[in-house]
Amino acid sequence: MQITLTGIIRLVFERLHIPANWVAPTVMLVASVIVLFFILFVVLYLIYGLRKIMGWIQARIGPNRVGPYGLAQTIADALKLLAKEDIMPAMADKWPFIIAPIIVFVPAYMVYLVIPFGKGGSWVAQDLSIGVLYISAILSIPIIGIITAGWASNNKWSLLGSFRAAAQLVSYEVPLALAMIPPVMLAGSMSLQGIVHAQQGVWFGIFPKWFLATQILGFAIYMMAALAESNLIPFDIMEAESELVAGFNTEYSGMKFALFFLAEFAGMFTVSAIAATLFLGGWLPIHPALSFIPPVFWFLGKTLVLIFVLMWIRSTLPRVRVDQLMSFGWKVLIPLALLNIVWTGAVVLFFPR
Amino acid sequence: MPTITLQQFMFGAIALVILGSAILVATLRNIFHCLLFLALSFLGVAGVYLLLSADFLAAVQVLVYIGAITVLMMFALMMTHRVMTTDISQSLTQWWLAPLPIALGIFAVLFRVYVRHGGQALVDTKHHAVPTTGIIGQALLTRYMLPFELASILLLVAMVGAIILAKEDKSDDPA
Amino acid sequence: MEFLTRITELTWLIPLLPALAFALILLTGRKGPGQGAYIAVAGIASSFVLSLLVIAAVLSRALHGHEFEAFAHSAPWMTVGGLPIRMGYYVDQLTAMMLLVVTTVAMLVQIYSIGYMHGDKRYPRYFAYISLFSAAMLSLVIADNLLLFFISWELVGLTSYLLIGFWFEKPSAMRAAKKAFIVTRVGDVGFFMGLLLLFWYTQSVNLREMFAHIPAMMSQTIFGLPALPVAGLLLFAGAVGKSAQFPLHVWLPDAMEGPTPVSALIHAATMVAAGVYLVGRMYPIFAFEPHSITLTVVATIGIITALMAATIATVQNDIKRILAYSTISQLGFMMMGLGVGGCGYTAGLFHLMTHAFFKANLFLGSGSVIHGTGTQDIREMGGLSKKMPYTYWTFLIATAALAGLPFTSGFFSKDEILLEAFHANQTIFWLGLVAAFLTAFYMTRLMALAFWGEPKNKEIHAHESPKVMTRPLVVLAVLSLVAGYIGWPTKNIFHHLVHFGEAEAVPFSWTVALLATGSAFAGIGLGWAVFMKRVISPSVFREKLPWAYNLLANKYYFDEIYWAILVVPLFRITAMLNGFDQKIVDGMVNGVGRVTVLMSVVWGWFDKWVVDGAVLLIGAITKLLGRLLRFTQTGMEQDYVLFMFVGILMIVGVYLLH
Amino acid sequence: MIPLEWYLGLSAALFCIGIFAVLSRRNAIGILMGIELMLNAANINLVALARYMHPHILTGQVFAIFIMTVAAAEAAVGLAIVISVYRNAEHINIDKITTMKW
Repeated sequence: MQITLTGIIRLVFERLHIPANWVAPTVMLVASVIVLFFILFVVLYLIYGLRKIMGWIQARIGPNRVGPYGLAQTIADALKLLAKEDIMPAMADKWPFIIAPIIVFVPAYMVYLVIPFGKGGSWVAQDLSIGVLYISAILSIPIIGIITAGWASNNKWSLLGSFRAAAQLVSYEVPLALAMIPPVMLAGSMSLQGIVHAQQGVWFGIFPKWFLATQILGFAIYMMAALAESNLIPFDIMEAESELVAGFNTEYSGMKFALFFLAEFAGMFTVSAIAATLFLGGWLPIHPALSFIPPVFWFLGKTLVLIFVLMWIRSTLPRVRVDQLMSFGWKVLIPLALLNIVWTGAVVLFFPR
Repeated sequence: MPTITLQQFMFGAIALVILGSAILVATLRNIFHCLLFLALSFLGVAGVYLLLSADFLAAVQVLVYIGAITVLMMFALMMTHRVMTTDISQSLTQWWLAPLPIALGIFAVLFRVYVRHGGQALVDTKHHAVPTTGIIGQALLTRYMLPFELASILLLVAMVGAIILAKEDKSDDPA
Repeated sequence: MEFLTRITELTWLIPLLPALAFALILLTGRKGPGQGAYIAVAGIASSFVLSLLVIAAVLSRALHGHEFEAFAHSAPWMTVGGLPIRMGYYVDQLTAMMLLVVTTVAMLVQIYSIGYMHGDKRYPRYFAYISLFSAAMLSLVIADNLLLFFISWELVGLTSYLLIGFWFEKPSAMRAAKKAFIVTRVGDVGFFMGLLLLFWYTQSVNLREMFAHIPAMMSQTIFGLPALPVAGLLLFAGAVGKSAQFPLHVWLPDAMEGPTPVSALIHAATMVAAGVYLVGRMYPIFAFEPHSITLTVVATIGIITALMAATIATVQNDIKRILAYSTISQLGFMMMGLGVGGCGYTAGLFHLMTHAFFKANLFLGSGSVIHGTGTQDIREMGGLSKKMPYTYWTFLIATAALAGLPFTSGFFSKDEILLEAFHANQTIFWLGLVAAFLTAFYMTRLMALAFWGEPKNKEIHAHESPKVMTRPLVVLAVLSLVAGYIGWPTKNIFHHLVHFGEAEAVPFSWTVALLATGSAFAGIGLGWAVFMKRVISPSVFREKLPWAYNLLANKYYFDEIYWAILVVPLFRITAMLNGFDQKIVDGMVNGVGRVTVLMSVVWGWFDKWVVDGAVLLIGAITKLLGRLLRFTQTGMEQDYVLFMFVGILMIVGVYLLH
Repeated sequence: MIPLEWYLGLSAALFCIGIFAVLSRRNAIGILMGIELMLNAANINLVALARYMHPHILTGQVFAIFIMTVAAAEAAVGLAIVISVYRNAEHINIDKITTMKW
């Protein structure tokens, strides 16, 4: 019998004579806390990784002072942020200003609830049957937070940034969701675990049956939309330091700024993890012969490769203009995504599983 | 003493959130705050759907109402108010109290009808939640095919209409 | 053969083509080919070709000894009092002859007009009118019923009016047009009454059905008079008006105010012959018995007209007026021929045909002369024979034909008329002889003054007309010469074709022929003597018999008499009626008006205080209510929604309380 | 166990708050917000009744989806109208939009 979180909590509750129907919520709560700490850890080292990778790409060393190889650098930065004065702009709309970072961060964190880190129920906090839909729904919430932040700051750079953010995020949410549909169609399930299971097996003993095989176009669309959704550099026009003085988070400092930062890197990890799940077989090994490596390592490995790709793109490409961004989204990505759905429909129709 | 189950407790909490934020939506002066509370209210409604084990609908509720409609409203709000004015207090109508008895009266009527006719036997005995996505999909593409297609046409027409309405007339001639 | 029979089924196209040309010219105006002239010529030329084919069909039927049935076809037209009336065409030998005459002359005249009307400011309109005339005239010719005949007849009259007044800037042209229209209308009233009478008795307007009813009509009377002669005379009144017979001839000389080709086509060759054609077409109505009263009247009117016009023509100086009186005179001859009965029918219609050719020739020639000299007064002309050779020779031939010189077409036809008259009525014969003599005389006078001798007015530099005008003259001159040979006395083809009843041709009579030729030569001789050799001074007549000269020069004072006995009394009656109207009728009206005003004052008071009071009260109440209800119309959407919910609440509340 | 009346009562209350918002707001966007609240109330009713009466057919949920579709279309067109009005009148206070008023 496997030792699972649910089992442990049920055991504890039985000892403490707490009604059994409180178990499930508590499990969710504990899982959430675990996920939260996981995110904090991941983000800390993603930031470090980003700085290192950018350093290498730009032919410099990167952080190397705090701790061995600068590994503690981000922790130091975080501490610094927490210690900083929390400035409230003079004419700001107080409560929206405060809750905006929370609205942005909470959904980014909620997405982790459905991501399968490994095989079986214990490696996913809550394997929802509507997983993919849940992801798209949750990912649409941060926009409100960003707009609120820009609005409440009472600063024209912030407002412009939030305008751009609203336009960009709403626009790229559509191709993102459309690109997530073909794996659902192929797997016949919206559950992420179901989608991973559907990608088991190999063709001709070599090629993994990942959805990438038929979904190269979908994967490309997803990755581009994901770049925009997590506002990485070619599409980071809503922050655009050189134009808008950091956009919607111009007026933010201290802990609130840290939350935005956290959400951004959490988002980067999220979109990569989803891409790995939907297109690259999630925690499945690249070949059954390699299944001695635990699934969680496969998953994290694939995710990290994708994150590296994102960072690579981020540090090489220049920023695009607003109108280019919008027209690319509406006139290229969405039609292509629709075409991809039609193509996938044909695949499902003529090659049923 | 009637025991309150966890579900009932959650329903109470969610209802409180929905109604409280809805009342704030109706009465707050700052329209931007109204919008935030509207989003909260929508989120509450999604919670109600979850309680009713309509998980698909809950996700759609979040996606459509929060992700689309609220954002759209914020967008419109920003475009229809002078930038750099967080003070966008909105007065209510001249006789803003006049609708109050009307609303209360309609509530009374509805409540009376529901309480009388919402049968005692209609208690949720099917504790087992049914996965809804497949059933809804089946219904949409078989029995409700025509409304489904009509809805898609409606959306298309609404989209085209919204673009035309909101488009700025660049040329001098009115045509 | 089969083809020709088939062709007759297209007879209805003959009047339709010029009508189409008319419409096309109206639509295209000056932008049309040749400013519309080519359209008109094309229309009439295609009618001409079609007519030739139809005529060939008729001739081939008639000459091959078949029992000839006229080509006829009709379609439902309308219903009058339960009687269906059909419209269609009816083509027999008489129709064929008229088709030949009308289309030939009309085509030649239209070609001639291209030159004559050149530079006119209403050039397209002229061709439109003349196309309309051709259409109307052709439909008159082929009509198979009297109603269509009458309609075409009136249409012809209308185009005549339009063309006489074509240069309406000239007051004289305007007056002439009105005069022509009104005078012919007098006859048309008779025609129409005759038509109604025949329709009443025969219950049909179709010609053949009418004729079939004649025996039944013989016994009928109307107002104590026998119905058939009355109907015949009424129809003849129409013919008198249209063919300018005594006493309704006064319009024709004035009609010369129109363009000369119009005079040639309408007022010499075709339209005025329509009266003769009417009599010929309706001949069964006239000749219901061998010497009917109707025929006597026709003959009498004919000879009176012939003589009267011929005498007037001898003293006229306007070239076109001379020809106009000559036309009246010749029309009188035709009527006379028709009136003497028997083979006079054939003779009169034969003369119609030959006369159409040479009179059209004469008029076109006179047009050419006017075109070349710029004047219409023969006293200012002279010596034109050298300057206008084509015009001169063709004119000479036509004059010979008109005078009835042997072996010209006029000789054959006139001789035949005189021959019939000789056998029927000696008085008419001798009077006709006098008319023939006068005809030769005044034509010689015309030739002498206009073409022979020396130019009298040195300022006129005459020149020959363009070819487009002289070519038709040549064609008509040839026709004037040869057309008579189909009536060669001993083997009369024309008589074989056009005859009434079983009348046998009267054998050729040397007496009559010699007398006729003699009178013609006598007239020429006298004219030669007076106007060329001056053996007798031209003015001796004027000096010795001034009253007679004045009588003739003033056309027997017809216009003055009509003025005095018709127009002036009419004015008087009008003035009287006006006075009656002013004094008595207006007085009555005014009296009634005063009473009305008085009553309306009373009613006005009632209206103002009682009726208006009630209305205003209702209005005030409505206004008050409206003012109250206006508070609900705030124009604010939300208020309306509020009211809506209040209403819902009330309805549901009522429902719940029950 | 949650009785059906609770849902219906919640729905009725939400609906009436929506009516109040529609009737008392002057801002056009505020009115649209009220309408959305009313639509949500109707949706709660539909879903609850579907759950309690025919838990396997889900017609109520299908209808709720149609209502959401209509709501999305309505919001798009409504906000486009609001923007268009703002462009012409410089405000969206519906009490003052009186061009069409006699």
